[in-house]
Amino acid sequence: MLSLIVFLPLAAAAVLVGVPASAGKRVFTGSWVTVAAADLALVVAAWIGYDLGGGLAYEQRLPWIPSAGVSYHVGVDGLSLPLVAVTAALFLACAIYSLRQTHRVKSFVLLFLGLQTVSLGLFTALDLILFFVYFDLSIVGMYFVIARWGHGRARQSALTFFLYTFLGSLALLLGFIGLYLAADPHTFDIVALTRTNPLAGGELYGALVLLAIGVGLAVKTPTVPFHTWLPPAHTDAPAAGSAILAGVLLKMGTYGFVRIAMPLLPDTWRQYAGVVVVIGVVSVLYGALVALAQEDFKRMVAYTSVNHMGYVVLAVGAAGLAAGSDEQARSLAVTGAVTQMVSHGLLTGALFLLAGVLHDRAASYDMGAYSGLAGPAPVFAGVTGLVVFASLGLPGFSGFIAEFQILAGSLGPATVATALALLGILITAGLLLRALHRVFLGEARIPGAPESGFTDLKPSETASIVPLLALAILIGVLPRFLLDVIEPSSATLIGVVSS
Amino acid sequence: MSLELFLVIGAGLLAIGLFGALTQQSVVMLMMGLELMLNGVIVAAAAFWYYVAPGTADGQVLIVVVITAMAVEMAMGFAVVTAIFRARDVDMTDMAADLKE
Amino acid sequence: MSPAALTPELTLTAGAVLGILLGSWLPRHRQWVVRLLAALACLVGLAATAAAIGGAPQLVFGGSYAVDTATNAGRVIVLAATLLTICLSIDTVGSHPRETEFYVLMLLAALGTIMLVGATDLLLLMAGYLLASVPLYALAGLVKDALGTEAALKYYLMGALLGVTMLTGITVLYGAGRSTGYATLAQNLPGAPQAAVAVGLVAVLAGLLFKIGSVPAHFWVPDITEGASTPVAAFVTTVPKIGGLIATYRLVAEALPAAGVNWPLLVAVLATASMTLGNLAAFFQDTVRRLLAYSTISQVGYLLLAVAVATRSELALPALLLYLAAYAVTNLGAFAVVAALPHAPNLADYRGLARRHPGLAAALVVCLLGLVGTPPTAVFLGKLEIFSAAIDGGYAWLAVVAVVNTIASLFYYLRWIAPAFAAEPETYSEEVLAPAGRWPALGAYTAAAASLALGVAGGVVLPLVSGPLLP
Amino acid sequence: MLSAVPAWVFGALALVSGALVFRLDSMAKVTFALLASFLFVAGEVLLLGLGYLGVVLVLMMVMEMVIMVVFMIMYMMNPAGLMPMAMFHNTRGSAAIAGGIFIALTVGIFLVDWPARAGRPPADSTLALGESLMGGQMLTMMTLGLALFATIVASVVLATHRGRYDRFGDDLRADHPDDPIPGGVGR
Amino acid sequence: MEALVWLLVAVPLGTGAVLACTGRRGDRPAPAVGITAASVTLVLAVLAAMSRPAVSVPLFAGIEAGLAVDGLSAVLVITVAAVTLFVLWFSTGEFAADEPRARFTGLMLVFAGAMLVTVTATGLGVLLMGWEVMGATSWALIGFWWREPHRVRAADVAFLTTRAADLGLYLAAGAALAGGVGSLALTELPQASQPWMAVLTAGVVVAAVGKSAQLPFHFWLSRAMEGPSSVSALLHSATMVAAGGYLLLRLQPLLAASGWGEPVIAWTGAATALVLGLVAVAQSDLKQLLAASTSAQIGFIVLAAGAGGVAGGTMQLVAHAATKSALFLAAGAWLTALGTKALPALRGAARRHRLVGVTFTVAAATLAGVPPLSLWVTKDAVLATALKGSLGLYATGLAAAVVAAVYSAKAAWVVWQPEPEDAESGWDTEHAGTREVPAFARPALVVLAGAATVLGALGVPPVARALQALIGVGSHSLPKAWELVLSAVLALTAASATWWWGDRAVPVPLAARRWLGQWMRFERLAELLVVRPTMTLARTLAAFDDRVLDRVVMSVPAAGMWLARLVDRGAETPVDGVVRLVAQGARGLGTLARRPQTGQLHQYYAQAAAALVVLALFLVFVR
Repeated sequence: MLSLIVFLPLAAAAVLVGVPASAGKRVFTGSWVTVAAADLALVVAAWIGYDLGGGLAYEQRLPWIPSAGVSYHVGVDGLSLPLVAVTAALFLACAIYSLRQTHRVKSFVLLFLGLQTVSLGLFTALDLILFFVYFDLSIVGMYFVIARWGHGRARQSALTFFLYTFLGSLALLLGFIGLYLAADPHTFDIVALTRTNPLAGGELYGALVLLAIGVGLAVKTPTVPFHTWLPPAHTDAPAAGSAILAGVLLKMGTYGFVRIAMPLLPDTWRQYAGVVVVIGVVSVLYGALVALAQEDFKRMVAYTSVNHMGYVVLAVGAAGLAAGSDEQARSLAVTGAVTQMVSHGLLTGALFLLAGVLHDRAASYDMGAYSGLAGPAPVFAGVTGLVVFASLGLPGFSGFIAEFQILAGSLGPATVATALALLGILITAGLLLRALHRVFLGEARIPGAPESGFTDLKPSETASIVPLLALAILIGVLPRFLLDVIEPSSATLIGVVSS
Repeated sequence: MSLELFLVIGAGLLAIGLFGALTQQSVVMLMMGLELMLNGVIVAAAAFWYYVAPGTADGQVLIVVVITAMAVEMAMGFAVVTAIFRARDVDMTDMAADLKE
Repeated sequence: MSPAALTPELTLTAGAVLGILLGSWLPRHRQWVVRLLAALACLVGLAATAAAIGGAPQLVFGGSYAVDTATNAGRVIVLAATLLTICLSIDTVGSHPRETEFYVLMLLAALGTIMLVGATDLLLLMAGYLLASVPLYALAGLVKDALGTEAALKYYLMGALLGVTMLTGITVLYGAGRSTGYATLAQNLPGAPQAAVAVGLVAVLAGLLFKIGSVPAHFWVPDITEGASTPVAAFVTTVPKIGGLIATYRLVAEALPAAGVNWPLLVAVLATASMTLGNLAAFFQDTVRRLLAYSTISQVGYLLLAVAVATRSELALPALLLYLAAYAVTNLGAFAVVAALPHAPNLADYRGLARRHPGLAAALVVCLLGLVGTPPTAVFLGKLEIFSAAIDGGYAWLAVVAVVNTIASLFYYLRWIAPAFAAEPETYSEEVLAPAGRWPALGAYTAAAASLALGVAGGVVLPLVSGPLLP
Repeated sequence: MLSAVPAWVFGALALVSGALVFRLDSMAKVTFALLASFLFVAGEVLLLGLGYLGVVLVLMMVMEMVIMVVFMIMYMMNPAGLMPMAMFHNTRGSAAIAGGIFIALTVGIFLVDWPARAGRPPADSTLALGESLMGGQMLTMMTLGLALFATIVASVVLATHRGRYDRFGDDLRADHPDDPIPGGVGR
Repeated sequence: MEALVWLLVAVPLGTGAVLACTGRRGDRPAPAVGITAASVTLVLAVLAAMSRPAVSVPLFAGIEAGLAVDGLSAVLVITVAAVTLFVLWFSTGEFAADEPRARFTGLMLVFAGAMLVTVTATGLGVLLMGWEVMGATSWALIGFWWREPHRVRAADVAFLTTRAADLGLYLAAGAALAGGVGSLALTELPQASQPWMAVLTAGVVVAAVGKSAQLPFHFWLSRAMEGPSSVSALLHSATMVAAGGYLLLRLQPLLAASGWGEPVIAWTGAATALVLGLVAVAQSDLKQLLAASTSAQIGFIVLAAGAGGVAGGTMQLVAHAATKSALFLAAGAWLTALGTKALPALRGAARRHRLVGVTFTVAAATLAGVPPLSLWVTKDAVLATALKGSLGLYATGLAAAVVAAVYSAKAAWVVWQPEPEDAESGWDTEHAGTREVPAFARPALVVLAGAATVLGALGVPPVARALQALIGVGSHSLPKAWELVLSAVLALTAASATWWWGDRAVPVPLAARRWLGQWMRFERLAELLVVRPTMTLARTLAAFDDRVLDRVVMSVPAAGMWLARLVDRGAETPVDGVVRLVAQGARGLGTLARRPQTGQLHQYYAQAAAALVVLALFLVFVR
C-alpha cells in the first residue's frame, strides 16, 4: 500500500518519459493532475484504514542490502501519516496550479513526479539509509527545479541551496553511521534502533552523533544560524517549487527530529534538549524579526518559515527537558509540533502559490511597489488575507491549533524560552499585517504597466490554493480527526524519550 | 660494520643518481641518473642478501628484478624520447611543458 | 603451482599474445577482430572470475599470489572497466594503424593491474608495477602529437623515478624483514628496526601512490588526462587505481599489520592531502578533462580512507572494493560523456546539452552527482561504507574531512552540470556539441545505468566483496 | 670472510665514477663513467658471493651503455666534448634534496640496528637463484617476461612512426614494402 | 437541549463567515440576513439563559472544548445578542447600498459570535479561541474602509496592542498546564500550584487589562474609533472591551486565590476610571470622548472584579453596554447626517435631530450617574464593594464618578447649544453627510436608551439580590442609602456645574490639557519604546543576515566565484571586508593548489622527492 503510494508518481514519470515532448503540454499536466489526485485518494484511503491505536501501520520490510544493515522498511504512524497526507495534497495543489505552466512542461512534470515520490518516500521510510536516500534526492530534485525554472539569480540560489543542504545531509549521514556502528548487530533500521537504544547513557559518542544529526536536520529545517540558504532559494524559485520547498522539504528536517533524533537518542536528547530549546527560540525570534524588515514578499514568507519551524524545534526541545516532568504537557508540545508541520505545510504552500500569482501578474515581489490590490483583485486579496491570518495563528485555522499546543505544552518545561517565543507570535502578527496592509490595502498601485490592470485569481489558481486554505480551516475548526492520529504516537514518543 | 659500508655506498649512489635525475635537463642524462639510483639499490640488495638473509634467494631475485626493471625503463625511455623527438624535436624536459595550469 | 587458479590472468595473456599475432595479418579496417578478441578475453576472464568467486581463498605460486575476495573483486572491476574503455575507444582508435597494439597494450595493462591486486610478494608487486605501467606509457603517447608525446614523457619519467623509489623501498623492507613475501614480513617486521620499516614503507608506497595518482605522486594526473586521448585518460585514471589501492591495502594489512610504524596515520594524512588538494585545484578549472583529473585525485583521497583503517575495521575491505567498483563505473561514465562530445573541451561548451542530447545530459548528471555520492548511485553506497569503516576504525575526523571535501567537490561538479541545463548560448555552434558516435554514448548510458544499478542492487554486490583476506 | 679492502676500493670508485657522470662534459666520457660505476658495483656484487649476478650485470651494462651511446649521438649530444654541456636546472634545490637524503640515509644506516644474519649462504648461490626463479618466484618471472613483452610492443609503438600499413598498404597486400630507404635481404 | 449552546455560537459565526466570504454578491441580502441571524441568536440566547446548557468535546489530549451557559454567562449572552441585534439594525441605515455590506454584516456577526464563544467557554483554550478571533475581527472592522491608510494603521495598532496583551492568555494556558491544571477548565484554575499560579494570574491580568483598554493599554481604544460607528457601538459596549472585564469577573476566584491579583486589578480599574475620565474631559471629538469614557467605565467593572464584587461588576457591564451603545449610535447618527464627530461642529446637533438628541441625552445622563438611571446604581454597587476593601479605592471611584458626570454633561451641553450661523462649515469633515438620520436608526436608539434607563431597576434590592443569586459568586453587598445619595449629589452637582460652566476656559495648563487630549501620548510612548526599537532591531538583524551571516556562511563552500565576481563588478551591495577576505582566501587556495602543476617535470620530481622525504621522516618520528 505505502509502496504503491510512494512509487505511483515515479511509475507515472517513467511512463511519461517515453512520451515525446511534442505531444503537447496538456498530456503532461493532465496526467500529472490525475496521478497526484489518485495518489491523494490512496493516501485518504490509507488514512481511513489507519488504526488509531497508534503504532506502525502498513509496515513492509524487504531486505535491501542485508550485509550493510540496510533494508527497505516502510510504514506510517501518527507522526508521519499527516505529513504524507500534506505532501500528497500539496503536490496535487501544485499540479493544478501548474496547469498554466508553459516553460519546458515535460521535464517540469517529470521532475515534480519524481520529487513527489521522494517526499512521500521520506515520510514513510523506517530505515535510516532509505531516509537519507530520499533526503538527498529531494535536494537534487529541488536544485533542478530552482535552477531551471527559477527567476532572478536562480542558478546562484540553487547552487547555494544545494551546497548548503548537501552539507547538512552529509552531516546527517555521519550521524547515521554513528548510530549504525553503535548498534549490535549493526543496523540502520529505525525501529530496531529505537528498540535497542544503542547509545543509551549518552556520553561523548552519543553527543557527537546527535550533533551530526542535529546539524543535518537543522540545516534542512532550517534553524538559525543555518537558514541563510532559504531566502534566496525561495525568492528565486518558481511558485510551485517554493510551495514544495517550504511545504514539504522543510518538514523533512523537523520530521527527522521526531522520527530519528528523539527516539533513537533519547538519553542524549534529554541531555542536550536545553540547547535545542535555545536554538528553537532564537529561530522563532530571529526569523520573525528579520521577516519584519523584509521588503520582498517572498523573502518575508521565507523568514516566517524560519520562525514557524522554530516553534517546532522549541517544542521538540521542550519535550526532551525533564524539568517539568509532566508527560501531558510534553506530549501536547510534540503533538503541536507535528500539527505545526502539517499546518505550516498547507499555509506556506498556499502563501507561496499566492506569491507566485503576484510574480505572474507584475513580475515583482517588492512590497513597496504594490498597493491596494484588494481593489482590482478582491478574491486574491481575500484569500491572501485569510491565509495570512491563518498563518499568524488565528483560532479557527490550523496554525492556532499547532501553536497553542506547542506554547502551552512547552511553557512548563522551558519557561523562559517559551515566554520569549510568545513574542514571536506578536511580531509575526505585526509583520504579516504590515505586509497585507502594504500590498493589498490603500490606493491601488501596480508596478510595471498600470493600464494592464491586475487580473484576479484564475480558476487553476483558485482551485489549487483554496483547498489548502479549506484544509487549514478544517483542521482549525475540527482538529480531532488529525489529533486523534497524532496523539497516540506523540505519547509513545514521549514515553520513549522519557524512559 | 661491513653491511653498513655497502649500504652507505648504495646510499651514495642513490643520492648521486637522484641528484642527476633532478638536475639534468636532457632526458637521456636524466635516465642515467635513474640508472645510478638502481645501481645503488643493487649494492644494497646484494649486501642485504649476504648479511641479513643469505638463506633464501629473495635477495638474488630482487637483483634480477632490478636489472630487468633497468632494462625495461631504459627501453621505454628511449622509445619515449624518440617519440617526442619526432613530434617536437626536443629531448629536454624543460621544453616539454605545454601541459600545465 | 596451480595455474587453473589464474585462468583470468592467463586469458588476458593469451588475448594479448594472440592479438598481436592476429593484428599483424589483419588489414587496417578489419582490426576490429582484435578488438573483439580483447573484449572476448575480458568476458572470458569475467566468466572465469565469476566461477572462482565462490571458491575458498588460496595462495598460489609459492605464496606470492593470493586468490581471494579482494583479488576476485579486483579482477571483476578491472575487466569490466577495461570492457567499458574498449567501448569508449571504438570511435577514437577504430581503423587506426595502431589499433591492434592499442588493445594489446590495454590488455597487458589490465593484466599488470590484476597482478598488482593479487600480489603478496614485494617482487611480484614490482613486476606487476612494471607490467601495469609500461603499456600505459605507450598508450598515453599513442596519438603522437606534441601533447600526446609530452604526456607519455611525463608519465614515463614520473613512473620511472617512483618505480626506482619503490625498488629502493622493497630493498629496505627486504633488509629489515629478511624476506619479500608478505607472510614472512608480517612475522619479521614487528621486531625489525622501525625507522627502516618506515623508510621502506614510504618508498614502496611512493610507487603505489604513483599508480593511484595520489598526493604527492599525483603530478602526472592532470597533464596526462589532458594530453592523452580521452579513452586513454579514462583508462589511466581508473584502472591503475584499482590495482594500486588493493595492493596498498594488501601491503599494509598483510605485511605490516602489527608493525610499530603508524601507517594508518600516514595514510590518513595522504588521504586528507589528496582529497583536499584535488578539490581545491579542481575548483576553478574550465577544462573538463583537467577538472575530471583533479576530481580523480580527490576520489583517491576518499578511497584511502578505507586503507587507513584496514586493520581497524572489518568494514574496510568491503568498503574499499565497493567504492572502487562504484568509482570505476562512475568515473568511466563521466569520461564517456567527454568522449562522446569531443569538440567540447571546456565547461562553457556544455551549455544547452540538456536540450540537444538529453540522454547524455542525464548520464552526465548521474555520473557527476554519483561522484559526489548522491544516492542512489553506487558511490553513495561506497561512501556510506567507507565513512562507516573510517568511523568504526576510530578515524571519525577523517570522515568529517571527507564530508567537507565532498561539499567542496559538489561545487565544481555543479559548475559543470549547471551550464548543461542552461539555455543555449546566443552564438550557438552546431559543431561544439556534435557527438562523436554511438559507442561513447552507449558507454555513457551503460556506465550511468550501472552506477545506478550498483547503488540500488548493492545488496547483491556487497556480500560478494565481503570476505576474508589471505591468509 | 671478505677482505674489506677491495670492498672499500670498489665502493669508492663506484661513487667517484658515478659522480663523474654529472661532472664530465662529454657524452662518451659520461657513458663510460656510468659504465665504470656499474662495473665497480658488479665487482661489489661479486665480492658478496653472487658470481652469476655479477657477471650478468657486467654483460648487461656493457650492452646497455653501447646502446646509450648510440642514442646520445642520435640526439646530438656533443659526442666528442667539443661543446661544454651545461644542461642543469634547479641544481641547488636538487643538491639539497639529494644531500639531505644521503645524510639521512647514512645516519639511518648507522643508527639502525639491522637484523642479525639468518642462515648461511648456500654453497651454490646460482643454483639457489635458479631454484627460486623456477619455484616460489616463478610468477614474478612470468610477469617480468610479460613486462618485457609489453615493453617491446610499447617501444615499437612509440619509437616507430611507420607501421605495417604504411609499408604494405591498408590491406597488407603490397608485394614490396614501401620504405623510404629500401633495404634488407633481397630488397 | 445541549445543541442550544452550539447553535448559539454557530449561528452568528456560521452566518457571518458565509456572508463575509460571499463578496459583493451578498451585499443586497446582507442586512436582512444579518438581522435575522442576530434575532435568532437573541432568541437562542434567551433560551440558553433559561435552560443553561453545557456541552463538551475533546479538543487536545486531556483538554476538553467546553461551552456552557451559567449565571454570569446567561446575563452576558443576552446582553451581547441584544446589543448586536440593535447595532446591526442601526447599521442598515448607516451604510449605503453600494458599500460592501455583506462583508460588514458578516464580520459583525463573527465578532459577536466570537464574543459569545468567549463568554460561554468553560476552558482557557476555547476562551482564547473566541478571544483571538474577536481581536482579528476587530482589526477587519476598524480597518473596514481599507482604502484609507490611516484607518488600516489604526486597525493595526488596535490589533497589535490587544494581541500583545493576549499573549498573557497563552502564558496563562501554559502555566495552567505546568501548574497541574491539565484540563485548563476555568473553574479549576484557582487550584494551580505555585509558582505557576502567579504566572497564570499575571497572564490573565495582562490579557484582560489589554483587552479592556485599561491603563497602560488604553491607547488602542482611541485608534479603534477609525472604524464605522456601529463597530464602535458594538466594540465598546458588549464585546471586546467588555471581554476583559468579563474575564476578570469570571476568574475572580483565581484573583482571590493568587493573593496579589485582587488589589492590583482593583487599583488598575480605579486608576483607569479616574484617569481616563480626565482624558475624556479633555477630548474635543465626540467619539474620542466616548471612547475614553468607555475605558473609564470599564474601569469600574475591573474595580469590581478586583474588589470581589462580581454581581456589581456584571450589573455595571450590562448597564454600560446599553448606555454606551446608545451613545455611539447617536454619535453615529450625527456622523452619518452631518459628516462630523468634532464636538465644536456638533453645536446644535441635538436641536436639529431631536430624537437623536433626546436619546443621546438620556444615555449621557445615565453615564453621568444621574439617579435613578442605571449606571448610578450599578456604579454604587461596585463602589460599595470597594468600600469594604479600602477607603482609598472608594474615594478614587467616587472621584471617577464625578469626572464621569463632568464629561457627560460637557457632551450634552455642546449638542444642545444653539446652532451657530456658520455651522455647516464644520461639517462633512469625515465624509459627506446625508443631513438626515436614517429611519432605521431610530428604533434602535430608542430601545437602547430605554434599556439604559430601565436597567436602573437593577438597583432595586430584590432585583439586585436575584441577580446576585443568579450569578452566584462574589460578595453580597448592596450600596447603603448614604452611598447612593452621596454619589447622586456629587453627580448632579458636577453635571450642573459643568453645564453652567459651558465652554469657558478651564484653569488647567494647556500642556496638560493637550497631554490628556492625546490620551497621555501612550501610543507615542509605545511607538518609541517598543515599535521603533523592534523595527531597528529587525532591520539590523536583516542587514546582519544579508551581509554577514549569509555571506560568511555561504562563501565558505561557494567560495570565490560569484563573490569575487561581485567584487569585480564594483559590488552592487557593499561587501564588507570579511567577505572579500573569505572570497579571496578560497580563490587563493584554489590557485595555490594548482601552483605545483607547473608543467615542468623537474619541479614535479623535486616536489615529489621532497614530499616523500617529509612523509618518511613523519613516519619515522610520529608514532
